[in-house]
Amino acid sequence: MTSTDVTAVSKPRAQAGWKRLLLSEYLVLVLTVFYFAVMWTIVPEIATADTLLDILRAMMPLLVVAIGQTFVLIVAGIDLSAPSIIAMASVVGASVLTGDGGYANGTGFEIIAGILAFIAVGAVIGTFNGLCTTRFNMPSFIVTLTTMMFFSGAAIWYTTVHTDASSIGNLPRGFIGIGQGTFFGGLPFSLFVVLVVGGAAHFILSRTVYGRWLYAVGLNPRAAAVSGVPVRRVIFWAFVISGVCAAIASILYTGRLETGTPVLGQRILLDVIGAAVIGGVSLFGGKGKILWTIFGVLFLTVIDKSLQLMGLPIASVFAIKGSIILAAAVIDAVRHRVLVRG
Amino acid sequence: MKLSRREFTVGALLAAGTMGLPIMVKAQGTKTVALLFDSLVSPFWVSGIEIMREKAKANGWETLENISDFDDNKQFEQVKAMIGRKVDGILIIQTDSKAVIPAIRAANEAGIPMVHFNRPPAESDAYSVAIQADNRKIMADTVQFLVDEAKKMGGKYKACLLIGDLGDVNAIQRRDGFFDVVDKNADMIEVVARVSTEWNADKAFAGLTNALQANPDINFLVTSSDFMHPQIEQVLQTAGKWHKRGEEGHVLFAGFDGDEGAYARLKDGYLDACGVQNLFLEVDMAFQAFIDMWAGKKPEKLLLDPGFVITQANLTEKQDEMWGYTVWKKQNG
Amino acid sequence: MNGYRNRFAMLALQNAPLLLFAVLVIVFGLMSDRFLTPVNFLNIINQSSHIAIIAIGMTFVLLIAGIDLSVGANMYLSAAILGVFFVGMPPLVAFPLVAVLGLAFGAFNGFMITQLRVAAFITTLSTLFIGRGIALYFSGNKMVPFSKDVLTFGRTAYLGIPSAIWVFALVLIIALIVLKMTTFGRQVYAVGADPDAAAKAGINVRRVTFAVYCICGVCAAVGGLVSGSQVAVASSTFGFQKEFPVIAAAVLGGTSLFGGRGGVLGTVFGAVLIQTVENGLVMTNANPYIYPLVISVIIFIAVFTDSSRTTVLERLERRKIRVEPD
Amino acid sequence: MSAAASVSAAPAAGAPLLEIEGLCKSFFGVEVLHKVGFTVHAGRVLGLVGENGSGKSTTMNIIGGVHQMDSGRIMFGGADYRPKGPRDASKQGIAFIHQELNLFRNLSIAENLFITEFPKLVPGLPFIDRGAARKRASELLAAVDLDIPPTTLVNRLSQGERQLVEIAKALGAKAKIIIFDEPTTSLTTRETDRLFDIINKLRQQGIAIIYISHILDDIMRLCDDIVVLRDGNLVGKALKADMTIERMISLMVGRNIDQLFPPRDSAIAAGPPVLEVRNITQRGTVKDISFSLRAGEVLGVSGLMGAGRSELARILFGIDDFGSGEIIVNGKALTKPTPTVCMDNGMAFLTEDRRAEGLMMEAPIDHNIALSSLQAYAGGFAHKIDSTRLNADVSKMSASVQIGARDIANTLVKNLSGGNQQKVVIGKWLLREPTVFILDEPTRGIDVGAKNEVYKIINRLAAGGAGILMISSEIEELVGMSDRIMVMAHGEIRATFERGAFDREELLRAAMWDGIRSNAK
Repeated sequence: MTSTDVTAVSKPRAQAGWKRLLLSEYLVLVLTVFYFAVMWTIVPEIATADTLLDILRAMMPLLVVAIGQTFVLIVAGIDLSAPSIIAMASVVGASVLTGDGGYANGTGFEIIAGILAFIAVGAVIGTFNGLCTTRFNMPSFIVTLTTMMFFSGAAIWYTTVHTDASSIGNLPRGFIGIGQGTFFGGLPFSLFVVLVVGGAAHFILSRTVYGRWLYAVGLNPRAAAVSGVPVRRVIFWAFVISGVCAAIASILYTGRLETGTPVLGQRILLDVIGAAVIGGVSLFGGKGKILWTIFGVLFLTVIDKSLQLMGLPIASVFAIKGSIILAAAVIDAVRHRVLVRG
Repeated sequence: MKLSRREFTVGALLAAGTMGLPIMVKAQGTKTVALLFDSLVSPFWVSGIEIMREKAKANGWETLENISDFDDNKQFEQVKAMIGRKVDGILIIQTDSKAVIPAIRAANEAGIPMVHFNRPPAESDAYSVAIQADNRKIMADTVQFLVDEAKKMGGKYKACLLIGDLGDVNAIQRRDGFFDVVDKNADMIEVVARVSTEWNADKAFAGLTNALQANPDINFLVTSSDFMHPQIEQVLQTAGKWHKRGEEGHVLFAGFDGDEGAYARLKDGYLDACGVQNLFLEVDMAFQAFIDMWAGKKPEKLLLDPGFVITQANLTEKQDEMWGYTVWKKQNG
Repeated sequence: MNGYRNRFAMLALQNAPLLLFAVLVIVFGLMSDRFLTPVNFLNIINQSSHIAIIAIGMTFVLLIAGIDLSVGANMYLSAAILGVFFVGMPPLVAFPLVAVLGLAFGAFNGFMITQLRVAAFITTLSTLFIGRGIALYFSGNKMVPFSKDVLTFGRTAYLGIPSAIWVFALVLIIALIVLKMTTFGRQVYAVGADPDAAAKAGINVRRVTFAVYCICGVCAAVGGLVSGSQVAVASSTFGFQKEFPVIAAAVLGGTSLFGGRGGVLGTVFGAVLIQTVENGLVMTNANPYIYPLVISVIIFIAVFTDSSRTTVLERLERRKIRVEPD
Repeated sequence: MSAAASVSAAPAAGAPLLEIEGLCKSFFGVEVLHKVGFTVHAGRVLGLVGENGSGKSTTMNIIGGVHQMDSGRIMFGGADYRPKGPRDASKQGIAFIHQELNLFRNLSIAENLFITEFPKLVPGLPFIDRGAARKRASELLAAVDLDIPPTTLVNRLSQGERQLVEIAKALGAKAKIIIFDEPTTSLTTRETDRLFDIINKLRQQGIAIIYISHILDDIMRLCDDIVVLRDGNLVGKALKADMTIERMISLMVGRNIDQLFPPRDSAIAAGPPVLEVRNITQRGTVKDISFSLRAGEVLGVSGLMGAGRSELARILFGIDDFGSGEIIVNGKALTKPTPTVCMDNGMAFLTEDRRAEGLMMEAPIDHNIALSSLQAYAGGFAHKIDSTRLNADVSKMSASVQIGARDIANTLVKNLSGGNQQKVVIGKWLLREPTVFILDEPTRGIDVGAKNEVYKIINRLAAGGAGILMISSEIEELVGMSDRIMVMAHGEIRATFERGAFDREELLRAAMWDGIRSNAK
């Protein structure tokens, strides 16, 4: 970079409406709506109240994981271990909850104990990831890659220790309600959980000291350190938050499926990171908002749901999904160039 | 803002690709059945979905498809999407027997009949019909045949089992069927290798190669699925152990499923036995269950396909029931 | 005395990955008498060749701080096309054609990244889906069998060395020459260290970027060929999630995800290390449930020692202002 | 010839090598160059001066092919010259040595020299002839008097050595014109002398030099012709003989700066020192450092590059460890200092490299200013920020340090000039109201006007009762601003001078104490 001799460059003013749209942070939302409208003509069922509610329900757990991931991405890290946290928490939590000889079965506290077990798994794995990246200066990509491999294997191993079957069922009704229950006549209870998590995450990122520190560490860790930001602590907690978010998502998934299974969430990793990045969160740190992540997750969920409704062969599903993501990315890239050109 | 011509062209192409999705037209007055598979990794599933498509067409039904890629949650989403499309019946191959229960409940609530193909769900209060091959028994019978062969020849045997995905019930039932028999004959057969394949050809290849490296004297080989035959053949060939029955150094070899590759290897004398799932029967049973449920009947929750063991001895007599033979016949004129 | 101990520690640290490798070999060797044999050694290399070949391509991409998630899809697409369309062709004709297809796949990634400026992560994430979708379409979800010639190639040994290793060696030598001996190779390092500076220095950054994705594409296709000719068929999960072991091999070998640091020899070492562990576990008839646990622990230890080494070395090699007597 | 030519007072020998006429350039609709024109001659050094934002870099970027001109005309060697890119410019014989050096630290010297065109083993084939590369690299290094094996990684070179490698690279490309953009900002005095020797040698070889610098002394020392820019306009063009530093300054700022160094009326406070350092020693960097700093005092630290000044500052602020000694801040001994502990005790630290350690370039101004003070504006369980109070104070601070940007919440720091960026860093620290402020090269790479404003801020701060430790490589600056100057060399304090006893030569002599050994590797 040469030192620019331009003193102040403010955002270029957009003249045309479509241009303003292209440049706004709501672009992904607009693309989603546009896509939805197109799909409406192909599968009218997508616009029924049931399907819409379904989309909402399907979004929820993915969104919680993506919110956790957003924290890690902002500090320029990556958490590949989220799926294995979901799986591990699912079987450990279920082994505490289950009526088939669960550790807390019959104590009367099984639901509380179970939920604590879920969260504990997420917190422990997140802590491990955080410690390794901050104390031993290991790249987060590889740390979380190894924790992903380890706990994916460990989840299956744990299940075999606990039961002869491939999963742990017979979970208490009260727990299942978390994943399946509704409130206000039809809104999923998971929405409530997500509102709390998302609200808290948004608050942390935009209104608290820790939030500002996250961005500072992501933008320039050395400058942050000199400015008195406890860089290691900030990164450490980002991983813990990501771990706990994955564990909360695991509660929702496990509750929905009424089963603790060791293969839960194994395929969602690229969806999670993809959603955040499509929303606009940068893989290189310092850039991201909860709202953007929500848009990204919504975008991917709507695509998935529409493809499911169409019931096409898997080859077309893959090709279409990939093309749509690529098209969205191209539009985003063009937008960035417009921003630079002014 | 200027779009270069290149950007425009690419953008336009991508947009055209997105818009050009096949327009779905829902036929009036016919039945629509959803086929929800968790994967199409082995010929068993591929042939299964093809047979279903054909038979559904013959019945005048429409089909919709979804593949969940082993993701229980995604499959749940797919069931809900199918309910959203108001299909008349849902045929499902779930990954996990317990995690599918909410999906059954959802189908019950919507009044849509659900049939589980090849894998039954766990016990629950929800109602659905499952068609299943008797995995454990078929595998036990198959291995029993192999053991009997071994006894005839005498001597000690070193066995290797290729296990499927440890998260899959079928894999576990087949493994258990194997050990039901082998454990009873522990004096004669020593299991020296259990290769974890995760239903992955490439892992199977590497795992078996390593196992043969560690135990070059393996002479008793059972695979949990026939789709791994090509890898097994490749490994045994490389190790110089691929011989027909009756030839010096033949490895006792049994498979499971009954696909076209298994038929070919039986015919050529490399494979000793194969536990066959009767795919035609299973599809018929499944579709009959739909028809019954539409008619207001309530079939049994679990309908078993007894399957059978096909061996060198009964090959010509039984081959017409083996689905792999039909596929093989089609492929080889 | 102190200095001597320091020097010893330095030596140990600098060769930490090798030490780890040695320890593993000794442990497995003690546990199974078939592990430490020349045949098994060849076997390990043979089995790691396809991962190593793809990881060599990935190393080029990582060196410029890029990433390619689509290698697994590329592998599958190449293998599917080989099995479906190039049935009657002799391998000598079919293989180069497949490599060219891999190149085209990589070129598409490169085009999106350099010309349309889409982030590499997103580009290759979407081509992962698209590539797999196209391959599934060609294969009709079925297992794609390969021709007799391909299978024969896959199990033949030339001069006692399996064909896969020959291909692997060829790819490695070419990669080494390109990286170390050509202007392009040195420019890859320059672009990885600082793309802005590279542009100012007059390096055509876009062309270098485009080229590394092409190289990665070719390597993925060749890796697909090698693996395909060994395992005899391409099922619909062929190459699925291969991007992870491939990247792990490169990173284990000391290539940085942030560009500019690393090389193909290290990558090959990483790939062989992973395969050694898998092989050793089978040789010792370990419980299959613990495979992923052991492998991940060993990768972890390797990266852990590497990171501590870097930290310590940086401290020791910090520029001195004063020269103090010992 | 255009109107600008009438200002010319430079009769040059022979035909000009490079003729620039009516050069115009706008960014985002803002005109940054307006009809600039001058000539460059072979075998002469042209000095280009002007404040940041005056258009120097843009002019050079156009010549170097980084930017394209909007209108105007450049003749190079008698032909029309319109480079398509940096590569094209360098092919045609114009080398541009950027302020932030363009070397790849992970490659060797030889590789850096030939990164675009290695000597080939066989012509037409892409294989590098390493032997030939090494040999030619050695020759080029010899031409710039650098006696280091060409296989050395650039990582291991000092800043001055890297500069020489850049020049060698220009020579290797057979450059007819070499442009230097602020080449001496990170060089030691000795390295600067060496650079000037080399430049003189190049001049004798008939190479034309364009030399951009804020250090007007250097311009006077080195250049034959001088061109002054202001706000994108050419405001002065003269032979060195016809120019003085004072005239340059007044041309640059458009007004007379009577005093670059504003006078300070406040006095050093009596009472205990705000910072006391006792026998700080760290193996390999500093030895036995002791001094004290009083409220209201400006203590200058002089020395060559690599004398251990920045290292000392980093130790004092808790960034690097130290072996033994004591740091006492406001009467309190800091046993295990970290930046947070130091900040809590009233310290602040402006680092020498603002890009790497001072700023979040991609963040807006207000976020940068607030970064160090967030906790003071937060409370409660979640540490929620009181944004009303914070924004008010940040705006006030931004106005008080005179950052020239209208919208501090939406202007990214990377879009600011160097001077404004430095003010953002200063503002960040002032918001904490520090009692001990360590400034490491506070005016590096910023223009005269901004320097003057920084000095005023320093004076204001001292008047407010803060103790200031100012590290600088510009002796003039130290002499102009300090109450006391410590000279460091070889990781030790060699001498301390009181105001009134400042003597440029003495200061240099103390700094140069076995400087030869400390710089030789």
